[in-house]
Amino acid sequence: MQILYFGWVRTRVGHGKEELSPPDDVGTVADLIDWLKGQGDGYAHAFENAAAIRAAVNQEIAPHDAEIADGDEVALFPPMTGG
Amino acid sequence: MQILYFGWVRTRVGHGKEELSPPDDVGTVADLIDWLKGQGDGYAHAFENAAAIRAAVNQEIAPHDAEIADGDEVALFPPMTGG
Amino acid sequence: MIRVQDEDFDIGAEITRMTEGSTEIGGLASFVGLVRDYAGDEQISSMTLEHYPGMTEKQLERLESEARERWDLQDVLIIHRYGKLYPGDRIVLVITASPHRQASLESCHFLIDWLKTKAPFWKLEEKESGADWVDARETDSVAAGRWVRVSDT
Amino acid sequence: MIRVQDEDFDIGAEITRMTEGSTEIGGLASFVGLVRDYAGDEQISSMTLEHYPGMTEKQLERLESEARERWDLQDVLIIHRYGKLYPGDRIVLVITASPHRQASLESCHFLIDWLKTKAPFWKLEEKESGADWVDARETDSVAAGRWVRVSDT
Repeated sequence: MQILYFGWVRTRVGHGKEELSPPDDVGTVADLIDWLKGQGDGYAHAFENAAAIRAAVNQEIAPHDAEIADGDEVALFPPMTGG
Repeated sequence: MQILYFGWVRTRVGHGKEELSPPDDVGTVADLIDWLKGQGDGYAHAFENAAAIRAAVNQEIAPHDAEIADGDEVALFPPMTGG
Repeated sequence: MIRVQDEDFDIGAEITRMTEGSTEIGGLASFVGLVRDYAGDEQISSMTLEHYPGMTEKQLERLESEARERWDLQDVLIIHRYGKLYPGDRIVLVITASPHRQASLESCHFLIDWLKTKAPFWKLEEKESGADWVDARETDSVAAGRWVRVSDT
Repeated sequence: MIRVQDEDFDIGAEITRMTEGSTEIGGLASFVGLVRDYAGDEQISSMTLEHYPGMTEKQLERLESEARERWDLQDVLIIHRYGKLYPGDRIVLVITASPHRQASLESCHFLIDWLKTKAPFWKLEEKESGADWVDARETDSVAAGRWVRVSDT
């Protein structure tokens, strides 16, 4: 699964992109955030408040209960500030 | 009294500006419109529907009951269509 | 600043002049009105804008003051042309600059809505069937009325 | 049309390109967002815009389609820059052209409001006290929410 980070999620995690294979019981965006939280200090800091995290699955905005699967591109980021 | 006409009021009256001395009992814009109506065919046509006429006294929008006096600049015109 | 003129204007140059050197403008909104080539079902060949010299300038200045009073604006530009114009020609330009985008967008919208009913211009359209004065539209009065504040009524 | 680029843009040239030769546009509205030199009480020296290549283009195209569906528009242009910008620099340009002024004004306002919350950009401000990511503002969500149609909820 290709995972991308933007904004302060990226700076806390320490990089913008990685290929990860979460365990089988990670079936939704919420599961992924929860699992990532345990991947190290940077991750713990980035994902300490799951409600502050927005997600896109295959470049479409997705809610936390959206299902994700191997081969998906999942992006995690703070609320967007365009314009 | 300097009187100005614009838009279709001007084209019906036949000219855009004139110096007139209405009788003493013409004390408001409404009186003036009523008096002008009797000044000829073009005037009668221009002022046949007094409610359609807008006015400015000394270059300020004025209601029909606004008072007017000698020396004023009074303009009569259809609703404005700026922009 | 307001300008009443028969010459055309250059939108890019006006925006550049307004923003150049400024580091405090956050949003700049603009509106340009152009002459269309049809009115209802009829082709129009030209549009002549008549205005009330003297009063026009006063009214536009009043509109600018009103906008500056209602919104936090760094700059306002209103240019309104008069004379004979042809389809595709620019008629009017409104630009508003503010630290905040909502203030620039709203004040620009306000100014163009009020210009429609409060600027002493009258439009004569030349069509195949002859020349016709453009009637004021009810929808323009409604649009202008949206900006009347309760305290003003 | 949408463009995502690091280079600056020329507003006058874009407006000219959009209106040239057209005799059917009645109103053209535009909005330019610029980098201000302060954030709260602090001076900012630069702002870096990060974005999500691929998704950004898709989202902007979606916004353009949404605007064209809601309003009668002849043309839409959205340019959004990314990369390191300085106070006074242009960030974003929205232009909408329509036969009708209300359609151009409303759609331009709509697009810039939705860009704020739906375009995948994040802003890093460099200040004396260090670099800070700009937080999404509640007022931007409220502004964007005004355009949600009852049928969408």
